[in-house]
Amino acid sequence: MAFPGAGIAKGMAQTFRNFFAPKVTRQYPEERPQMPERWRGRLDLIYDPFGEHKCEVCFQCAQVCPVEAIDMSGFDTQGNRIRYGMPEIYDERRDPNAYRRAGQPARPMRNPARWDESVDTPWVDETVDAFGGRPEALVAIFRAVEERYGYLPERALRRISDRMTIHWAQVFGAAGLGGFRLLPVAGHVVTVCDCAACRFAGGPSLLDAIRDELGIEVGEETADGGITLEVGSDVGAGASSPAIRIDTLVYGPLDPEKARHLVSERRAAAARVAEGTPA
Amino acid sequence: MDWELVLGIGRFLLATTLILLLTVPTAFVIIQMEMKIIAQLALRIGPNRIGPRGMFQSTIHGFKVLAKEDTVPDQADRSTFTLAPWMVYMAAAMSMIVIPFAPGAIAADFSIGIVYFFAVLGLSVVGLLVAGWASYNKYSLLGGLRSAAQMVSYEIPLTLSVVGVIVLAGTLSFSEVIAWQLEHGWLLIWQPLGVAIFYVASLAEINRTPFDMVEADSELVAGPFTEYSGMRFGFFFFAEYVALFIMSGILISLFFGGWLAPWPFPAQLEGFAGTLYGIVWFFLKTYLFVAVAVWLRGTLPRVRVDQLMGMAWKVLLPLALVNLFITAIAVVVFNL
Amino acid sequence: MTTVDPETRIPDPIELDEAEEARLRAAAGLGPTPREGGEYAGFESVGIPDRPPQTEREREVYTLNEGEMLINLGPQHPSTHGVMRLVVKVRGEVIVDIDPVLGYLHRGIEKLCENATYTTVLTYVDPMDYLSAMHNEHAPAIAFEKLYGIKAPPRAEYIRALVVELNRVFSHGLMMGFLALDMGGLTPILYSFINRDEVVDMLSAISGQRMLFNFFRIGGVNWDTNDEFLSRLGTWRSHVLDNLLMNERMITDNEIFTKRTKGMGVLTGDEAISLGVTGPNLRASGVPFDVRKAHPYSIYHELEFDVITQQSGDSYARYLQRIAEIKQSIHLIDQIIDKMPHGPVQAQVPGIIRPKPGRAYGAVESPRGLYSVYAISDGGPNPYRFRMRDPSFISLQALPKIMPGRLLADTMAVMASFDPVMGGVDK
Amino acid sequence: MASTISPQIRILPGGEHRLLTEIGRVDPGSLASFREAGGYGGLERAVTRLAPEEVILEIEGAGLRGRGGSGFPTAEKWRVARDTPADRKIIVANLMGADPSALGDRALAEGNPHLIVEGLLIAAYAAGASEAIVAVRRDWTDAIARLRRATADATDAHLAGYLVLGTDTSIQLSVWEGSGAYVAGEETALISALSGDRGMPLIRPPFPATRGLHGVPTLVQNAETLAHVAWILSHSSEAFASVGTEASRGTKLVTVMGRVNEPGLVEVPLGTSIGAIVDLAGGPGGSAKAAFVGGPGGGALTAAEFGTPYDYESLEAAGALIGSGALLVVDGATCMVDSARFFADFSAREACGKAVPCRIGTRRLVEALDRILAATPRPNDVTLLRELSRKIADTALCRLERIAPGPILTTLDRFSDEYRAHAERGECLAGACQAPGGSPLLEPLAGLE
Repeated sequence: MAFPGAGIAKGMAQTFRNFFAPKVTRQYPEERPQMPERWRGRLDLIYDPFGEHKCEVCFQCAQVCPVEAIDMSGFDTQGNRIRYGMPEIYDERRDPNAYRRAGQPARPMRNPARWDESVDTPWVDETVDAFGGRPEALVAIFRAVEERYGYLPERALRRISDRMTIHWAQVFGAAGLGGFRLLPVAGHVVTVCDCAACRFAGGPSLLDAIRDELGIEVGEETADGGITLEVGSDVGAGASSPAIRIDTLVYGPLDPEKARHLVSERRAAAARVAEGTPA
Repeated sequence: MDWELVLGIGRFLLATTLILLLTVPTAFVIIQMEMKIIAQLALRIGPNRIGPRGMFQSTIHGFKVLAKEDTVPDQADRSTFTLAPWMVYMAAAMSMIVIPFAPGAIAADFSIGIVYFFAVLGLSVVGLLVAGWASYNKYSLLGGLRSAAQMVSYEIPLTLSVVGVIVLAGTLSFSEVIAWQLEHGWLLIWQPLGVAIFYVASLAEINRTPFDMVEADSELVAGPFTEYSGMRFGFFFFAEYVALFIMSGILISLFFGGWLAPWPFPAQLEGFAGTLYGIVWFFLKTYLFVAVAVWLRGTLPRVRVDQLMGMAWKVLLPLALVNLFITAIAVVVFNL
Repeated sequence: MTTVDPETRIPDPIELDEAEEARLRAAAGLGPTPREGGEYAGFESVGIPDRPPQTEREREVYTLNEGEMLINLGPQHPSTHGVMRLVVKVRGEVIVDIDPVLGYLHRGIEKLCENATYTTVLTYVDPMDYLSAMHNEHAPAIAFEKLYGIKAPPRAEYIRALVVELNRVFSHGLMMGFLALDMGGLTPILYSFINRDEVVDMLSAISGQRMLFNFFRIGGVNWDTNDEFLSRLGTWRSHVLDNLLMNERMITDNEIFTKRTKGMGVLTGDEAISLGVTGPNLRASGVPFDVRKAHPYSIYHELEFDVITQQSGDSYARYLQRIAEIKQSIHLIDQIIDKMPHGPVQAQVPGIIRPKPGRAYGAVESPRGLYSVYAISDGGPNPYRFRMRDPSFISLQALPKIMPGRLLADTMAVMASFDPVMGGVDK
Repeated sequence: MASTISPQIRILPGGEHRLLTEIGRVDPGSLASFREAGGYGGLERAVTRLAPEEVILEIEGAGLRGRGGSGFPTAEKWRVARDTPADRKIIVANLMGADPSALGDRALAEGNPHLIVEGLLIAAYAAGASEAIVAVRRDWTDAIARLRRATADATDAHLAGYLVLGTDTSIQLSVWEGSGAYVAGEETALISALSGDRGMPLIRPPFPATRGLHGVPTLVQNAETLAHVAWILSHSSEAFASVGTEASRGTKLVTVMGRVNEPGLVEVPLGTSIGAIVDLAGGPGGSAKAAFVGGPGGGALTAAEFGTPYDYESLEAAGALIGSGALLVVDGATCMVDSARFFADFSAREACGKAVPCRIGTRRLVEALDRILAATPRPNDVTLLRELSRKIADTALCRLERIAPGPILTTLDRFSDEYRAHAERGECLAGACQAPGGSPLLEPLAGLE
């Protein structure tokens, strides 16, 4: 202590400075705090693969909650309305789900054919977890699934929605806009580039030639199942326009003759593989 | 009939009524200042919901206090319990009578104004002591005793520091002290040590942080006010802030030129204009010192009760005596 | 509806008027209702238990000599750090004796834990010492991992060390503010809370909760770090020392503050050891004991740090000790981030753990001292016995030892310098 | 080392190479190789020696404007982000490559990913952002892998992450993939895609600068802009401003394609005439008739207008825009009506569906153009094209929607004779379309001069 009162003066100077400093108060109802991504204060019910809440309204959670924070209401399997706490807090559970669990399918399943898709759900879970379940990673997860299955099986999407607790509609919407395949394709996929560069460098003539060579229209597959023809603007041909893409490889610049040759060769190779005679 | 006397009585009644009416808005303004300034010091925004920029927050507090239930502890001494707030409040309001707001705007310009002021101010200690005793609560009792010890002790250096002023100015009237300052410059220059002693002692006298032993919320809950609620508590509360206003007003009257402008031009206007001009300067300076007191409260912790008493007797009292001694010698030697 | 015979019905005391009470008491063979007489009657009766003293110590505290009185500080008092009651025997304002009375916040956490599965125990210990919830979870996690015989992956250990050090920073930071608040300083506590809010936002970014984090798991932690957490950590790191300085300027050199803390509440090293005081309070008395160094757990053996001590053992030393430890923790956080390996954050454990019968002990250095857990397993899914040692409880025992002879005004200031948290004391 | 980038990206010599100099010379997978070439010098200088405000002043002094198409002054954008009070801010590098035929961003990401990362870190430092995200189009797998590697290397070398270079700054760096949709390049759509939603634009306000990703103030910057930032900090703002026009300084990556002899990527100072850019690409193959400047939402300029300087103001005045940096040259054998239909169709197909004027309106534009091409127009079809285009632009939710009618409006103005020939006589002046011929209209088409 150098000079009596110096310490007090230091504190007084500090408060004086802070008098003019920006304030930290949050004006609550007007300024909402920004909740962390992992915020657990908001409960979110998990959905089952049918798009219904997985909750059975068994009240076990409400009964054991030490601070009685959980309320719920719903219908039991007999259709009786049951209630535990205030009904407006939790989404009321719909009775079809309860019926189905009771062994009486109350309504047909969505897309029953798709339900048979064999999807390695543990692998999907692992993939989701590998990205930390972060919403930013959705597209990366889609890409991994597409790489494995060639398209995005609905069952895998449901599983992703379930695992990440993102609503099904959200997952499906994101998948629909990303240029992902939602249906399986057969054989090799030949994509003719439709970007501006290719189009004005002769892309349409390539398409005509390939159509002619394969005898199919865009979106169809050849009779032997070897090749599917598509048009897309995401080939990224750039300076090698006009170009086509076969599976993941881009070929260009091409003229119609070369394209015809390329496609027929690939088709023959696919046929040889199908017959079991290696080239 | 002595019209002079009737007029005098009428003028006195009017002035005292005005003074009483002034106390409430004064308390409101200072409470608002306190809430807002302390908030700003602590990086908060402070009250901002009631009225524009939260201006009426303290007013609403006042009405809230009015509306609250007035409880009396079961075993309290009911009559003194009821009387105590009134005593404290009246002590504050009465001492306001001699505050010189502006030329011609003094409720009662006694020739012994300074003596009157210290005499009346000392009354509030009785109120606090009574409140502490009557509440039938140990915290209150301790608080009341602390207030008695503290205020009686600090009255001595407080008064002694003013004696220097009296010796220099040669008067006991506030308006004449100010007139002296108009002639010779602010007493701040003549009595620097006196100002320091007066300021410290006045903070202790009105129980402001860092000397708020009487309330000491972290030790004695609320001191003598612990058992009070409703408007009775309101009276204590208002009296505290009115006392802060009075002390700042007296400080500037004695040492900072009172209603005088800080630069000499225009030295003193005549008539109504002069009164208005004086009032403006008086309030500006007074509230500046009120703000400083609030700033201190926002920054400093509280001293301990024994350190507080030690400071009064071991530091301030000798200093005040030295100050008086030097002043007296100077007056004699330089024939001021 | 059953009818009650008005003669045999025992009325509630509140219904009794005085005459009837006298009649009933006479009928029961009791004397007249004891009424306090005299002016001081109330003062003596309040605070004395209405039963004969049980122990020698109780007799000593509750026997009043001439000029003494008892004051109840708490359980409802502005500055008792929760709901705590100190019965203070004073002569004037000078303290003669202190009897801390506990239990106003008792929630039976140990018993709750013994009825919970091992996994859910970690959720119940959070509200113990609510200012250091991460440490509360750390000790049982260590004990259960020993009991079950697994190890958390290295990255999990680093994350654990990171979050507990962050917790220590804000806990110590709050102590600075509370100490000033108990001396009447209004502002430092708000500066402390600015800092705490930032850390708590950060910890909620990693754990999802702001106060009772529930972040530790047996065999790891709940989540890996994410960018939100790390970015908040970085932002906070860039100005935490400035924030700290703001409070230091307000407090450290302030003459009023130093006068009230230097030489106050002196606890010598030997006294502290014999009382069992640990943590910063012990180190402030010059005893270099730090669980992180003495019995390294988690990854503390990989980090470089020294045990900080102060010499004087007074309130001021305890305050300086906290500031030094905040800076040390920040230094540790830098090291942890620097060395953090990649990998999983959770070992494989089943949902319900049934350890082999046995016993295990886990101790951590919490902001208040040695916080430890002792668990006994009988092979079932719940701990057979679950015992926690809370450091604040021990620290409070020093109060009756050091306060007599001091002033009432210093009780709170000295108590705040020990930084007790009643949630931990009362369990 | 020419094979370091995909063969589709051909970098042409000539022009003013700044961002492109190191491509092919540094190893995109190696931090050391980039640092040898002077990399991260700019970041080091910014973080250790300059205050954030000084960095912004330096960028302001350079006069850098956003290369993502809007041309908004970068320094001003940063300052807004910097002044927004928030305890957490995010900056996103936009590599979504909205226009699939533009190559600039992809060339940088594949050939010199560290340059983008460096610029991003500098921008994060200047704007006070503590999180930096690189959002890459999912098709660019090479770019994704290289950027992932680059960010991991940079973090390991303490160039990012906790306490950058030992200073008080911390910036968390991550790479995320975005869907390959055209609309995903729009900043609010990018933000909703990153938050796990369908990549659709959001209503503004709130602007991303105040409430973006996760509700946090978010700054979205184009990758090329960020590369320029890194260049400015490692060279100087004077050097940057030494080329270009008064209002548009520096260089720009332009993808020249279509009927040119050497299609590819060039870097030219802003203000270079379009003719000169075409000449850098080996000149037009045959006789150039027009050029579509600015990708799918750009405008058509006739060959006579090839003297127009390539900068923000001049192009806007001419009805075109810099847009994605694509420059498509067409020759006399290209029907302009058909071209306009192609671009309109692209916009219609890529519409995300959120805004009705975009989803339905662009579809109607295509239908009207189809009728004109089939020589069966309704009398008010041209008026419809103009009015609907204006309405789409007025009610647009995102920038991509606002510029979508550009090709139609410019071709309507500049090549009205081709429209007239198609509509009234069923004849293609360029001889490209299989025109139906015959059946002249009973009443003249309104709206064409």
